[in-house]
Amino acid sequence: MAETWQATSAFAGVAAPAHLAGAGLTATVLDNLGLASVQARKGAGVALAAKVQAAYGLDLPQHPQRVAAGEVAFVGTGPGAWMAVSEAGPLGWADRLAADLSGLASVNDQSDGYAALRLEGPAVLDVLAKGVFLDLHDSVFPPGSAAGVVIAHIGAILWRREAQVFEVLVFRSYAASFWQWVEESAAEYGLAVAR
Amino acid sequence: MKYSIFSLAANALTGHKKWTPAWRDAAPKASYDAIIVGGGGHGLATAYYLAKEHGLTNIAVVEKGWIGSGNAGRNTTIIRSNYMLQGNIPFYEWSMKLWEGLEQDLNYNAMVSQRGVMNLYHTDAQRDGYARRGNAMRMNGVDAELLDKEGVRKIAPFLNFDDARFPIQGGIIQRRGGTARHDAVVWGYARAASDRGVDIIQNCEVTGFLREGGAIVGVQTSRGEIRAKKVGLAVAGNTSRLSQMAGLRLPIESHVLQAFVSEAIKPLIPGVITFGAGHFYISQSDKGGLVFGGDLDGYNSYAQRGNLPTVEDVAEGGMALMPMIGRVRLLRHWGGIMDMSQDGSPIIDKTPIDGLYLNAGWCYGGFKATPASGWCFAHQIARDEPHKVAAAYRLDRFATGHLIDEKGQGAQPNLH
Amino acid sequence: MRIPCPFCGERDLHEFTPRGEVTGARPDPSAADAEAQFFTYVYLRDNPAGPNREHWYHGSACRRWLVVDRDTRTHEIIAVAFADPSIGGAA
Amino acid sequence: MSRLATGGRVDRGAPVRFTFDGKAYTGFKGDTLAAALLANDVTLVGRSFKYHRPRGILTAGPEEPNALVELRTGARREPNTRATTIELYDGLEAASQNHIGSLKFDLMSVNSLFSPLFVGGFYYKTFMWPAALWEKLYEPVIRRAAGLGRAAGVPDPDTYDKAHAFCDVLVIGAGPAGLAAAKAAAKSGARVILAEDDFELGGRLLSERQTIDGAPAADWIRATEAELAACGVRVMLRTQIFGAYDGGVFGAVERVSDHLAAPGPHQPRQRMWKIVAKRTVLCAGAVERQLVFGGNDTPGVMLAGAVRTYLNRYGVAPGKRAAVFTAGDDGWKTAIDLAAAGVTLVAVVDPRTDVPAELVAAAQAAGARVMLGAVVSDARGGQALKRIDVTRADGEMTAFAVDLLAVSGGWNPQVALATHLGGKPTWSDEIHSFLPGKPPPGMSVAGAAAGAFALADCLAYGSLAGTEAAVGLGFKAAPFSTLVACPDTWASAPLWKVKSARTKAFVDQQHDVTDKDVILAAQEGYKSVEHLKRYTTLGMATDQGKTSNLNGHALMAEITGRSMTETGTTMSRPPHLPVAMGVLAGSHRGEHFRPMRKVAGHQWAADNGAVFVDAGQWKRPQWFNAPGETDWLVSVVREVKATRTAVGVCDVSTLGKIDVQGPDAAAFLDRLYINGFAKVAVGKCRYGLMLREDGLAYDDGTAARLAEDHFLVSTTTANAARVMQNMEYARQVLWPELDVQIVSVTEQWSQYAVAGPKSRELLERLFGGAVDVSDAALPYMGVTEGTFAGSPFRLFRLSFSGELAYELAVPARFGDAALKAIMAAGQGLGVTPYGTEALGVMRIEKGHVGGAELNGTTTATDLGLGRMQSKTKDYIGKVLSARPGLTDPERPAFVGFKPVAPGVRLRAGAHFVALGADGVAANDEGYMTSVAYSPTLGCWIGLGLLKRGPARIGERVRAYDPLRGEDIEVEVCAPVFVDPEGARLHG
Repeated sequence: MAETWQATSAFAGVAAPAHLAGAGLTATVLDNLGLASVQARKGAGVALAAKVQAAYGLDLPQHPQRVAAGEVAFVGTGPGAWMAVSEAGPLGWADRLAADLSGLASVNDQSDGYAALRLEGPAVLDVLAKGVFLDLHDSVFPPGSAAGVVIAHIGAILWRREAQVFEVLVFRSYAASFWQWVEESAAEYGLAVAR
Repeated sequence: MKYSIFSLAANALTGHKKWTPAWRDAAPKASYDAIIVGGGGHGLATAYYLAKEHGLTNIAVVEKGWIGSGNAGRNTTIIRSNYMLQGNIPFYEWSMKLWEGLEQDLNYNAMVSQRGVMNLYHTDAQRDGYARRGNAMRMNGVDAELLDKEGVRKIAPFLNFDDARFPIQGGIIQRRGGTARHDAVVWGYARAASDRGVDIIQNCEVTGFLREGGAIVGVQTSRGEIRAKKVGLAVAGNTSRLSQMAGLRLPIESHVLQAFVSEAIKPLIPGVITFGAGHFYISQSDKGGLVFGGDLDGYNSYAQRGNLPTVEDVAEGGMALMPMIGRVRLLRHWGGIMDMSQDGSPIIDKTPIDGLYLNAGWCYGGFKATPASGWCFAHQIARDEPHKVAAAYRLDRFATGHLIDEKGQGAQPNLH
Repeated sequence: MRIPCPFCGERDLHEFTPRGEVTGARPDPSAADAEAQFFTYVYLRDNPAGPNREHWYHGSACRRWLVVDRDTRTHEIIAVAFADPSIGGAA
Repeated sequence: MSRLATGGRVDRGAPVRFTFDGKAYTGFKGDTLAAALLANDVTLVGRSFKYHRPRGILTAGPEEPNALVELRTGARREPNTRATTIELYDGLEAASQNHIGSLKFDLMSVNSLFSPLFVGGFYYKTFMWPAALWEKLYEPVIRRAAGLGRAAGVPDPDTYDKAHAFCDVLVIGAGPAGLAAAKAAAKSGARVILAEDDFELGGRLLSERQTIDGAPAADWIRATEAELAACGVRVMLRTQIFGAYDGGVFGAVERVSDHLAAPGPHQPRQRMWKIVAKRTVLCAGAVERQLVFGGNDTPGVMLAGAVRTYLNRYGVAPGKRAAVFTAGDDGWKTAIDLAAAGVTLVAVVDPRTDVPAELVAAAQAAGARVMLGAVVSDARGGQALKRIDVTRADGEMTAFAVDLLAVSGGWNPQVALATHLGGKPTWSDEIHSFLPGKPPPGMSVAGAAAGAFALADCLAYGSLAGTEAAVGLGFKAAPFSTLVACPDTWASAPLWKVKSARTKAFVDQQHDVTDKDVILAAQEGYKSVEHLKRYTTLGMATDQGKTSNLNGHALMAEITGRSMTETGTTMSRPPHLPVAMGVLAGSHRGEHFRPMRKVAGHQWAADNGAVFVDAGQWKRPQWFNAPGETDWLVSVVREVKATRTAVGVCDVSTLGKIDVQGPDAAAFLDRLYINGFAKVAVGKCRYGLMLREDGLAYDDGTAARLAEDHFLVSTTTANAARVMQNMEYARQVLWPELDVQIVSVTEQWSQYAVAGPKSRELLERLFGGAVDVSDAALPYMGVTEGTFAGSPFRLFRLSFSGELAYELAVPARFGDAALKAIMAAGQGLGVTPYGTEALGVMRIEKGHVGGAELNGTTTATDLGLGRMQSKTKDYIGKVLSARPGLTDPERPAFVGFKPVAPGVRLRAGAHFVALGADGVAANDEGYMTSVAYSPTLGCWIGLGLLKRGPARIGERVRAYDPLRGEDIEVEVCAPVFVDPEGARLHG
């Protein structure tokens, strides 16, 4: 019987941890997010919302928003479409959703499909402004907001957790190119990297 | 008055007071044998060849603005015949032949400059595609050479051979290709047509068609009714607006293609170069400006301007291909309205409506086609039969499936 | 150009993929004149200089196909709706 | 030295060293290059485009037509840079351009001897005979003579950046109107961006000796700057708004480092901004008109407003003995300022007779001779102004010795940004210039840009426009107090050309377009302003006619007897001022032109000798160099042989994977593929082909049924995104009634093909019995799912190679580990990694269609897949695929080819010609789409499309390739070269 396979980070060999005092931007690699796409079945929207409320204790967002309860969050990515995020990790996350939402939604594990980063710090808005063609002003994109965007020709899902804390997902294969953009854009403010 | 170094010198002595108008600014007569709608290169060339090749001189060209105000005056001036499909090659090669003798024929210097047109390839698949194309050209007696990387480097050592995202593997070049001064082509045809008796009527917009028993017998214009036995449309970009007045729906969409020119600088780029891994092609005008362009904006438009995403895409292509232009400044960018057909190829045909003839669907290949387009449209109008090199440009080919699709993109005009 | 996506809100042109004029419903393939109908549906266009009804794909965000009413002379966006009539609720 | 003892805004405590044409000079911080040159008495700075006439400095701003220099050296050389906007920095190097020999003795100035020949459009009339000489002689000479500066010719060493900004109100221009507008809007609560091209706020105020509320304007600028900061206005200096685009999008360039010798660490040279504004207030000011008289291009002739700028902003006197030639009140200000600066004021010349008495008095008090109803007919001196000839209405001529002539023909509002979206400017008989007309939605225009030149009006209308913009967005207007500005008068008379001129009078100085050229254009019928522009090149220079268009158009109107409204003006286009190509591209150049996509197994492949190839944005192993291998073909042959005889492993993760779920999933796929999927059993896969609605094939792949309501569709790498888009179209637009959901899972899974007679053995070793991979448990085209080594997996029994083969998919985080495990399990079995080349060879050996055959112009029948087309169901493309043109039996169809002489190489792109027929188009019977050297057959083989191909098996034709000088006899054969009966797949 073979031993368990070792998981490899999407940012392996790319984002080496580097501590920098007073960095304008701190990037944290999120290797252990459970991600699953959830798409409502025809006409099942209401029942699905009720089921999500019951199973996860949160109001399923009908807009591009991130609604969280404990370790679980649902991010609205389109009408009747969400990215369900679990900070408990990918293991069994999509299966649990599929079971809970059976008949109400189509579920797919995407934990490996995306590379995830948390970007935070005093310069986070200046750095994001270099790539995101979106008004991130507090009055327009307050914490809890989410959006599908294009950053440096790379599609991304972006949400704001706190005033200076954002999280972003890009397709896994783009991790190196996306990281190159982060480094380049943050250089003038100073970049710290965490895992 | 004939143009030559001698007449120029003679006039210099008399302070250039003797030069006469290049063309007569005619007022509309009540009727003509044929009316060409559209005073662009194609329309004026059609009138010129109707007069010269078919002896029809009771001809009018009606133009809603000033001649050359459409795509003839806002393109990137490239001439070439490096096509792949049999429906196209003989036509564009005939056009190239006409370009090669045009200035002497028109007695007007259109600055036809055969400095070569080179298309780069970056993958084996692109190379094979160009090999197929080049062989098709050669089998039609058209010049084409396949170049390897070093061959390209010899011609354009300044291209990015060092850190390219999509390295240059080689290219295909048509050395007889090049550029011509677009406005001069319009003025040259206008002058030559006018000399043969053609009425060139500017500021005369067609507002409708005169019908008799279903047939079209003339046009209504902002300057009154003008009758004609035959009416030919050569209004690429606005074809649908006109055809709609005749109750005709066409396999055409109007799209904006942007063009760009830099400040004038000393000679930097030899011929025409086309990037194979991005949307960018470039040449340098005799005045010194880098003239370049890229892809369509992608949305339907009748506004002669585009938006930033395409501007940035073109700039990225340019910088990726030739990083030496980083400090060269863009002087001006504008848009032209392309008659995008459903298979990317043009239409030269009579329409189902008696008396109405159509020259349309030039996509962004119209300028290079100007002489042959005029030649073949004149033939179609005068003889009521297609000219052999334009035989494939039938309007019914979309219904029958005899498509001429160089790019293989199918029925989505903005992908051609 | 800025297009107000009914789900994402106003977004820049580069996020969208235009497909061109809406040419009506896909014809009935079993109709006697199906080929003629499909020819019209696939190839012919009004191509108006003025308000035009078009299909746009918001591929880099919500992945929804939109019906956009847009003036082809001014590029003014007149109205935007989801192409899928069964989508309700959201924005 | 012409530096005044006092005055100006330059920092006299901070000297700055620079060189011009190699000679060292010193200026001050706050100088422009032009100011510093004038301070050093350098007045000859360039040569004109056509006649190579000596040229000086005409203006003090970005509209400068003459003082263009090559700034910096080497890779950073910037041609055609306006000395009037270059901020002086220590070590700056500039050189004059467009001359052969020195600037003073330019050999090309012989051109002016031929100027009688070189009239507008002369080249259209000659150089036609003999035709061959054009490229060989005429054109090269013309090209060398044309152009201005020299580009660096090597890659730009600097970096560029991009950023986005959003605001309620964008104010363009920080002169009095712009400052007032920004303040009013911000105080009303709007988010405001104030963009200014200059390196200081204030606009014209910096050039004038004006007062606001009784104090110097500079005080008000400082106070306002503080107020703007206090209410959070984003002030962007050195930022040019270059274009207005649809939807309130503006393009801007911030010159981050152009005022430095080189950019600092992590700093770009320039940054492009895309600014989205709900409202815009355009306060771009106005540009002064030059006057058209003889020798008006002589160095020493300068716009009157520019003279004031050099005096008041830079503390520089551009001359010692000056005269003023003005057609409006504003020019008189220059006379007064010159005198105040201690410059000898010789004369003030004004064609008008009714000039405000106080102006006349002031000039006379300054010791000037005032000549009303008179004009300067000629300025003389060649390389430096020495004399002006003044002609009175009665014809009497008086000469004055001067070294500076300040000229003013009135001011033109800068309306360009208001017209970029097609709004036509409208003519004003009051200011003899064009006004904005109908600006783009959401834009208002204030101050001089709107024709309100008086300072008081700029302040008042600026505040008003700023308030209105905010109120229009629902903010509550904040009260603003009316400011008291010093009075100024603006009356002017139109003077398009001085008729008594004896020498060349220039309309467009940079392009050497004279009044006579305009007359000639009209005479030859080029009467439209667009024809005028294109025939004479009026307004086509780097200044886009900012100081010349109006004079030229007005002259044409005069000549043709049309009104200015009838005559119109040429369309102004973005960019408002020239913009470096580099900044428009930002960082997307070189290897960062486009992002790169890497599979999870990328590093392993790199470590094992992979040579990568670009597949769209993906990097894929093309082949693996075994130790000692140098010839790619050797590597590929080894990989193919190993796979056909033992077992090979190929990373196929890049193929598109689309998950299709829902009760109608099967019905949905039935409408997408030409063949049926409803009857595919759970746990089975089926190959399918998709057509476009026009009936032509565009993608193929397999669909695996994982459950009744769950399929996994695979697409080609190239078409993955497009298929996804089309499937969404089908789902949302064509058949919204279907209950089906789709999502891309391409990136979730790493997938490896394990192919070859020993593939099953390898997998048995890998799984160690944990998974049954026997033919019974997992037959050909079967699929199974499970968990192994702590990872979920999907195992498919698919074969592209034609061998017994599997595809193992695992979540991407385990991709690297799984690949290593597969290779480890294969030890001793001769396991060999193979790349896209070997993959391609084997697909050609098996006669599978690939991208070269699925080229968008082939039908299912052309590809030999006609049998798959279902008769019983509808699918996309079914109806139109029946069109005669697509069912013509003469169409080239898919077959294989073998060279008759063994060992001969085949090439894709060769065309087929019957034996003995000429290699001409008429005999063209199709073309070779794909070729490969087949290690299995030991010869080159090919696939292609040949007229009636399938009916010609066994026939011989020529693969004709004139491009590469080859003409090879080939035998037409079935496209499947290896194991036609497919025995190897099973077993």
